Amino acid sequence: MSTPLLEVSGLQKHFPITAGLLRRQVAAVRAVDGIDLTVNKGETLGLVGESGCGKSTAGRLITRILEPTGGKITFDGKDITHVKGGGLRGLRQDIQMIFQDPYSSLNPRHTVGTIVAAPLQIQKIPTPQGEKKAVQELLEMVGLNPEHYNRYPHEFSGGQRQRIGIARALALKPKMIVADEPVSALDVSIQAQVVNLLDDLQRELDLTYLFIAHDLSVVRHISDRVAVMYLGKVVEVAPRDDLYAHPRHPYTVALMSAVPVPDPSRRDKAQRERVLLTGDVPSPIDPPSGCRFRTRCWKAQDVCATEEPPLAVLADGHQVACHFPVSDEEQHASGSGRSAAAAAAAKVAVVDED
Amino acid sequence: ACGNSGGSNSSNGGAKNAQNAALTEVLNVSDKKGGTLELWSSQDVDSLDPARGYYAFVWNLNRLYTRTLLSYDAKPGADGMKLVPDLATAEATLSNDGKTYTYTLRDGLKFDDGTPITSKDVKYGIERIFAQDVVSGGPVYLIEQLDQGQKYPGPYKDSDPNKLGLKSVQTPDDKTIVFNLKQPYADFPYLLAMPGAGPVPAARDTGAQYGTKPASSGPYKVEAYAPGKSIKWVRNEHWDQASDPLRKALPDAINMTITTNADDMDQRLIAGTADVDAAQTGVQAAARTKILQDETLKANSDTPTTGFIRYASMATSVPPFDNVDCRKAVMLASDPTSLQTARGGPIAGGDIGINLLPPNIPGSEADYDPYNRKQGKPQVDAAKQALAACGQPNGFSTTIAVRNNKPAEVKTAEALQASLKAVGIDAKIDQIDGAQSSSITGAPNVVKQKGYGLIISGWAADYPSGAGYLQPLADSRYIVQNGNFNHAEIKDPAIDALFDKAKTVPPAEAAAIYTEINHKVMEGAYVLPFVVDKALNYRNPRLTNVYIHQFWGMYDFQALGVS
Amino acid sequence: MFAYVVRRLINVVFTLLVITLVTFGVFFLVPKLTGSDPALLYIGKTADPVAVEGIRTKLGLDDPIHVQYGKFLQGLVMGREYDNGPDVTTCNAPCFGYSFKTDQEVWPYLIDRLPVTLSLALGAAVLWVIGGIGAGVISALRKGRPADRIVMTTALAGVSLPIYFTGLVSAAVFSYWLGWLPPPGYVDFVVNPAEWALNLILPWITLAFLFAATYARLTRANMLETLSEDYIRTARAKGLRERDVVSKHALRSGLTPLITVFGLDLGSLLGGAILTETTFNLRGLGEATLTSIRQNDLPIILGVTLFAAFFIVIANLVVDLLYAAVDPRVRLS
Amino acid sequence: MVSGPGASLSEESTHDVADPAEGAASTSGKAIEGRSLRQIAWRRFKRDKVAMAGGGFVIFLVLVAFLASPIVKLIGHPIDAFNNDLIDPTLGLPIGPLGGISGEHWLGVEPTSGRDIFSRVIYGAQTSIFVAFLAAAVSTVIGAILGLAAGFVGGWIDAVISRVMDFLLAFPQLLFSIALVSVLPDTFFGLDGRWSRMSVLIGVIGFFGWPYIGRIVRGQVLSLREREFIEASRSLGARTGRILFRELLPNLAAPILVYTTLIIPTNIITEASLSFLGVGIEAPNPSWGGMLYDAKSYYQSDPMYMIIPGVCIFITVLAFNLFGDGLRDALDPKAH
Amino acid sequence: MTTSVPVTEIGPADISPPKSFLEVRDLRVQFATDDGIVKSVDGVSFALERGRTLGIVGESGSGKSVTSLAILGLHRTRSNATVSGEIWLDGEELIKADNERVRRLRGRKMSMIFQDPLSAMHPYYTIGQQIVEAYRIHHGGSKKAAKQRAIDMLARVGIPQPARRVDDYPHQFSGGMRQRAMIAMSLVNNPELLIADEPTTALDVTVQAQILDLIRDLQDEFGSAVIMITHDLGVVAELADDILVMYGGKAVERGPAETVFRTPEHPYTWGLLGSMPRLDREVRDRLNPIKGTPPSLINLPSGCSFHPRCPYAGRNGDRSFTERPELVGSTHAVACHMPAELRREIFTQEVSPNL
Ligand SMILES: Nc1ncnc2c1ncn2[C@@H]1O[C@H](COP(=O)(O)OP(=O)(O)OP(=O)(O)O)[C@@H](O)[C@H]1O
Ligand SMILES: Nc1ncnc2c1ncn2[C@@H]1O[C@H](COP(=O)(O)OP(=O)(O)OP(=O)(O)O)[C@@H](O)[C@H]1O
Ligand SMILES: [Mg+2]
Ligand SMILES: [Mg+2]
Ligand code: NI
Repeated sequence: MSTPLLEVSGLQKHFPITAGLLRRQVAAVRAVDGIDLTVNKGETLGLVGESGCGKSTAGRLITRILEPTGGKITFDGKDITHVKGGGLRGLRQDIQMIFQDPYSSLNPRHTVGTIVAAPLQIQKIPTPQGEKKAVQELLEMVGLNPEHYNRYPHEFSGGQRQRIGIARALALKPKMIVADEPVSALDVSIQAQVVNLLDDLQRELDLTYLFIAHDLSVVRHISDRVAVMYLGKVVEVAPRDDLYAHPRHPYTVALMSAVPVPDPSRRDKAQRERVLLTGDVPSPIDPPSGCRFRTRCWKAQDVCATEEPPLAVLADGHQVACHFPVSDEEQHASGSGRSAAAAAAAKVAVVDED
Repeated sequence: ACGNSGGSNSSNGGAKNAQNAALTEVLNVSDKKGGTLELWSSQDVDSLDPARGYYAFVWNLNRLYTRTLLSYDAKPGADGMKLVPDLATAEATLSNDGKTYTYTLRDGLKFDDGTPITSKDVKYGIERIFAQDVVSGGPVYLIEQLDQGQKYPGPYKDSDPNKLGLKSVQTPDDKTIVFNLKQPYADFPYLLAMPGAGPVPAARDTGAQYGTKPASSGPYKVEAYAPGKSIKWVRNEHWDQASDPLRKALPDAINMTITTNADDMDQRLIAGTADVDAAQTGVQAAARTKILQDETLKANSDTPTTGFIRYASMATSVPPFDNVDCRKAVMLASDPTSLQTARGGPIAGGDIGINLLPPNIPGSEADYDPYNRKQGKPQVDAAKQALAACGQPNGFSTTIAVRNNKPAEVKTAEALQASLKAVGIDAKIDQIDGAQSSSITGAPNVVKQKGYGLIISGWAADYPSGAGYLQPLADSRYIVQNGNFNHAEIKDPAIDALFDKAKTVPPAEAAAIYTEINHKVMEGAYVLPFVVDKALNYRNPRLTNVYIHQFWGMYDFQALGVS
Repeated sequence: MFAYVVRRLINVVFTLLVITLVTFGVFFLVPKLTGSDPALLYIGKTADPVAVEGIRTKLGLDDPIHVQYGKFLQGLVMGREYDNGPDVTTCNAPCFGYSFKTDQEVWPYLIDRLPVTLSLALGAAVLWVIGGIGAGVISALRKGRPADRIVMTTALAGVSLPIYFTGLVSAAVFSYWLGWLPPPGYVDFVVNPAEWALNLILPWITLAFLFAATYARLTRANMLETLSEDYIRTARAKGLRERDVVSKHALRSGLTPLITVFGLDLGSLLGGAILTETTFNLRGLGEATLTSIRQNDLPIILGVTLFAAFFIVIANLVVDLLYAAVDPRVRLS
Repeated sequence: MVSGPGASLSEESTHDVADPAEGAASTSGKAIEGRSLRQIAWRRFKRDKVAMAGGGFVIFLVLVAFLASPIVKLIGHPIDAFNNDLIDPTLGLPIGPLGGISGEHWLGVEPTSGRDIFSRVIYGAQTSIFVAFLAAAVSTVIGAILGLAAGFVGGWIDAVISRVMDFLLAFPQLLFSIALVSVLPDTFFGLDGRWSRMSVLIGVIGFFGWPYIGRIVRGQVLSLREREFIEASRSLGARTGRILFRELLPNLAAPILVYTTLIIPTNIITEASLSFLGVGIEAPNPSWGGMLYDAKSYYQSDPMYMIIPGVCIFITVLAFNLFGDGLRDALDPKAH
Repeated sequence: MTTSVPVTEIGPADISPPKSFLEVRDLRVQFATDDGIVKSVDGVSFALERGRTLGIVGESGSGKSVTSLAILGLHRTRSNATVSGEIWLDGEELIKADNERVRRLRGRKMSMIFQDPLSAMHPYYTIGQQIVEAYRIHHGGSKKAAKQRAIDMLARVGIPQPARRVDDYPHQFSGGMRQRAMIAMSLVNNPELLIADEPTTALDVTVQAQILDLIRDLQDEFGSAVIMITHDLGVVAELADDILVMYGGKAVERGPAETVFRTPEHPYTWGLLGSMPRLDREVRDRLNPIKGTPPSLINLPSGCSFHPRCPYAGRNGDRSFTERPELVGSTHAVACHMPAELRREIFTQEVSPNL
């Protein structure tokens, strides 16, 4: 249906851990450890996962704020894995980023005008109508008063600040925007404003989003397709509705079921269907062998410890990295099936988490 | 001396007890033995090794444990300037050509370990001075007189089996010692009176460490020395009063406490818990005020001249001081009073300096004042005339070199600078490293290169003769590349000739010659005298046998007793 | 923890080496650059060339610089002998050098001076730690009230007063005008403990006042910060008595940073000792430093500097270990 | 004091000197008025009367320092003019009560020389202020550059610079300064006399002050570097230069200003200490520390001579401390 | 749906002794700051029975934490807060009670779980020491017994190998385990009232689910009354029997959970529900955000403080702008000027379809 704008394969980022005055490397944080992703033109790919699983790192690799350790990134047909200098500056125009924390992502010593004009200056974009005008247009576009040009970030609320960040990202008219948890620092009532704004901008400007979040409901709202990450790996990618209706990877199943339902009348049912995972995400410095999820998986078997499941396309179009994907029967045998899973989960609940 | 507050007794019985009484008389004469003499000092000794000490008060202290062939008589006033036999039985028998001195030792002389003192010990002691690489720091006059081309390396490198290889000194027997000079040298006995010429038993010589436990030939021996803290002398049991006509040896023990707090020491002196300041450099400003304002305290103080002249030399190698009129201009422009005040004023600092010879040197004159300094005011007009004569009517600029570790000298430099400014002479003060002055102001090429026109220093005689005092300062042949004291670089053949002449004539005639040299130096305006140094010292009233010994300008420590 | 200690120890040895190299370089090379002959510095009034030459061979000043440094290090560890033929001067390990000016080994000389400085520093440290921290804690607990204002005003005055001024003024007032205290001097503790203390009271107070002022300010800031921590709220929520909240929870973490500060202050403590000793005419290490500098007695200057640096490095090691013992979070990292 | 700012180091490093109004202002509706941070800080500072007084005095002192020679000319007592007539020659003390204070000599005269103390105090102020300011400038420049390098570049550069800073901070600075001042040559850059000595002092004091600024800058950079706006700038393609100078430096300006202000009083005391120990400004050039050293011999007989320079140091340092503290509170209210 | 009346209407003038286990009446907490008086809590009243859970929701800064701290009496020490109103716990009034009395209740009868367990635990003491301390303040007894109790509690909250982990420091625990330890600490004295202030906000969903489960189980076991503070409507829905919605320091809506979720009556509650994407609904095209930003607590808008953001303000003439609405109603109470019928009508016709 559509052309891929961004293709990522086998992408890796290992942060060395050094020690001593000589800075010898003693270990590495395998923050992103070989992920494959495709983002099509005009679509929104949601990227979810638990804290520390490497979402932000992946975003930074794609925007090339970080240099990948391995793998390949292709953007718009060009290999951008290791572009430098001019090529990288050109890429900046095409891929932009929106940051999580509206408080720390704006320089407190710069005015809104300076902040939004910065990309124009850095990239030396000609502004025929004048820089100020260009900036004010951008401000208007994100729903800010153009008169706020000379104000400082501290004079704005979180939601407004996030809009300033969005205006800055839009200044270069990028093809793609990587949004790293753009709403998670905002209050619920404000979140919606920003989500709507992103929606509108996508429609108007024909943008492509990589939308990183840990809030599954927001991701569902905004994404066309969703990728689920676990400990530096992508474990499942599927179109939104498919994924939410029929999660295949046990981790996705657990993740979905853990989301609290804002409906008191359904809570007993939700509880019954809940798959409770035990323990925490293992350390990315020393990830488990084979399938990384096996230490918390109720379906794990011996093979999981030895063999790493590849991200394979299933019959229904899901890409899943699992030896024993959750079948439709398990999914739909509501009650019995799920509670079996839940019971199994309860059994492993006493397993040592160390 | 007004506004004395009540409470203090008007005066005590002994009518003799007055300020400066000890200068001329022995106070509290007594023969009573016993007690402990408490000396205090804000300065440590440089070394207790008689060959290494050079501080005047250390020489004075040396008389407690080091006897020499001759020594200064134990009397106040001018009598003290005379040498009397000490280890020797009598003055030297002098050969006709005046080159051979023969001394015979007394009977019953013993070191503190009971071994007898022989002429060989005296010779060995003198030989040690030659080993400047091991026992440095003391005076080296004896080397000059006794080396005579032998290049004697000192006993440590001596190949003689008894380590007594110095040829110019002979010890025919244990009682006799013979010195053979190359030239007659009238002042030679003075050199033998320096502590370095005292006997040292070779068996107890520990080289550079000898000062920590020196052998004693006098009535006391060093029992303990804690550098920077204290020294304790106790009686030398083997000393025999009969062999020593000079010393009284009254106290049983003598302690010297070294403090860093000079004010504290002054307070202890006044309170009577300390007997005497061993360094004898005068009390601090605070105590000075107290003593001078209280008649009772004042009566227990003396202000002897220390034998030092404080002065500025004008380096003839640095223009415009090559011109005598420019030197005269400085002479006349300087403010005698502010220089005197900077040194501590008339009582604690000294009399205004008028010429170069201090009163304890034969040939000095109390009222030879060629530049009319005694009246105490700068003579600006005369100075301006001199400047004009020198061809610098608007003044000139020059540099004053002053040792940074002598606060009073720095003060005089400031005073000099201020008064010279009045006649247009712009003097910059350069504080040199006091510890290295011998290679700065003592190095003529450095002086010339740095342009040190005015060099401030002080000078006292190592022995009371014009040669000992004046020659290093004024004889052109004493100009050396390092350690020079002829800072003005006086190169007057007439003066040199006078020095030579003085050596060959009897002392009385020699004195007249030194007077003449003094006149020549003053006429040449080479040296600007600041003050004839004095020190305000306090004596504990409990002291007996107190008097100022004129040679040191200090109390005679060996004579003191306590009541 | 063991690995941590070992790592720190290796660090210390390394630091000490660097220190010796730097001090050695500064004191032996700089005089060379400025054109003065170190050998001359050893000689007294007479600059007899034979003597200078003797000293030069004795000190090995003719050797190339690295050989001199090597000998110096060797002396530190195993002792050394200064040898010029007839006269051998032994300097036992740890040989910090030999002062030919005063004719003594530097190490015993320093050790001899140490009690004064140690008495001064320890007494002052006790005073300021108790006084400063006490005042700071009170100030923090009474924030905004008169007690707080008084403490903070005094502290501000305290950090603005030079030691030697407070020293002189207090000496003038207490020992001269009022006569309550003896003029400052030093009496050995073993000789007479009472006089030892009486004599040192003014120097202690003077030196401590300055540090106490800083510590009071610091303690107050730390305590206020700690008191606003979440875990203090937790402690209260548990139902702890307020005094337990302060003594068990707030003090421990509020005062821990002061351990590091204390380590840092050892350096300035030595500076403070120099000033205090000068002001009160005490004959300690500080006075030794100053005298040796005035007399250009290189071996002693070098010795004092090294000694101080060693002391500080070791003390900082102790401080760090202490910190690690107090703060469990440090142990693992 | 020697340890002045050094001692409060850990205190400062525990705080994040950052945007003061963050978070707070966004909730207050009327904050949207377009006030820059500088204006906010100034308003806050204006309210702090004590700090304002300190600041006023600092400005006054700086003026005095600059105008020292015209002021002294106007008064008519040159600093090196001796007045024998005002000194009692036997005691060397000023004639008259309180160290010779009179209508002619406002602060009396020096013992021994009779020089006018007021003039010398004015010149002493010049010495103190120049040395303190310029040394602070030296420290700030070195400290800012090395701190920036350590914090921004990181890696072994950071490791080395940090070690050097730790080392210098723990080192007995006064001892080393004394030693250095005494081995360094007297003449510098062709300056002579007073100024050459001052430049030596500036160099040495400045050198030992940099780790203090360096540590603060490094800490700041480390915390700023983690802030997303740096990353944002990088994602826009900004070069290192722009990130350093346009993004980081404006954020460092406030702490640098504050801590530069706070090391000035320390420098004043250090200069005075060195002069007091006899290795600072050399006589006859006036300095407060040197006067106190002189006064040591007279503190019993002429206490005014001790009190005047001591009080000068005290008031000056206090004023700078008050000003600096106020500045910190204004620019960084979170610190207290 | 239960028909008991757990949340009673209490007016400020009500001085009758309480019927419920916990009753808060007209609670006001104000802070004096440099910029003015912050009215963090401005007349909040509610009641809670044993064994039941009250969920308090609201935006950041709406006064949720301040309310909970007021109940524990934690504004008493070293605070610039003034607290007024009445808090009745088990028949005992707490605001006027003396400090010592409140302290004794704190941690024993009522205890609290804080949001960020890392900063809420003392970094220098082991988990065990901290739990032991909490126990021994109120029970005394030997350290050994207390430690055994701590180990039991850790085991109870699902910490594996509790006997070993009891000697670990907080920083050695993972986020989820820390929160479990925190819970263990607050339950060690079997408190009758447990206040959990955003206990899961810092945690991942999977861990959040574990913790919520745990709290629910523990409540069943101990029968305590629980106040659950959160801004996540999903979490409230999971746990709460009753809900209190706060806005700008005031309670704007209060009622049984099902009622508040099914038929909310305050426009702010509508806004909250409307702006939140939900997994249990079809994907909406657009969310319905509340316009504007939360108010400053120093300068609260006049009248109904929600009026600047309320799309229905003005429907009653000037009242929204001038008059402060009271929380009216018994089981389901709402503070809104619009008549109840109108509210229900708007909800069913305009709001509900968009949820
Ligand atoms: N610069 C870095 N150096 C070392 N480790 C890093 C660095 N950046 C990230 N990491 C580590 O990499 C892992 C993944 O981090 P990342 O920030 O990508 O996670 P995330 O999924 O975005 O988490 P969150 O939801 O908390 O934002 C984490 O363990 C993190 O500690
Ligand atoms: N000690 C205090 N001094 C001044 N204002 C305070 C203080 N404590 C809280 N506040 C203010 O009271 C208001 C309510 O704070 P509270 O912590 O109760 O909010 P909250 O609803 O818990 O928010 P969040 O969801 O962010 O935790 C806030 O505006 C806060 O700034
Ligand atoms: Mg992230
Ligand atoms: Mg809260
Ligand atoms: Ni602070």
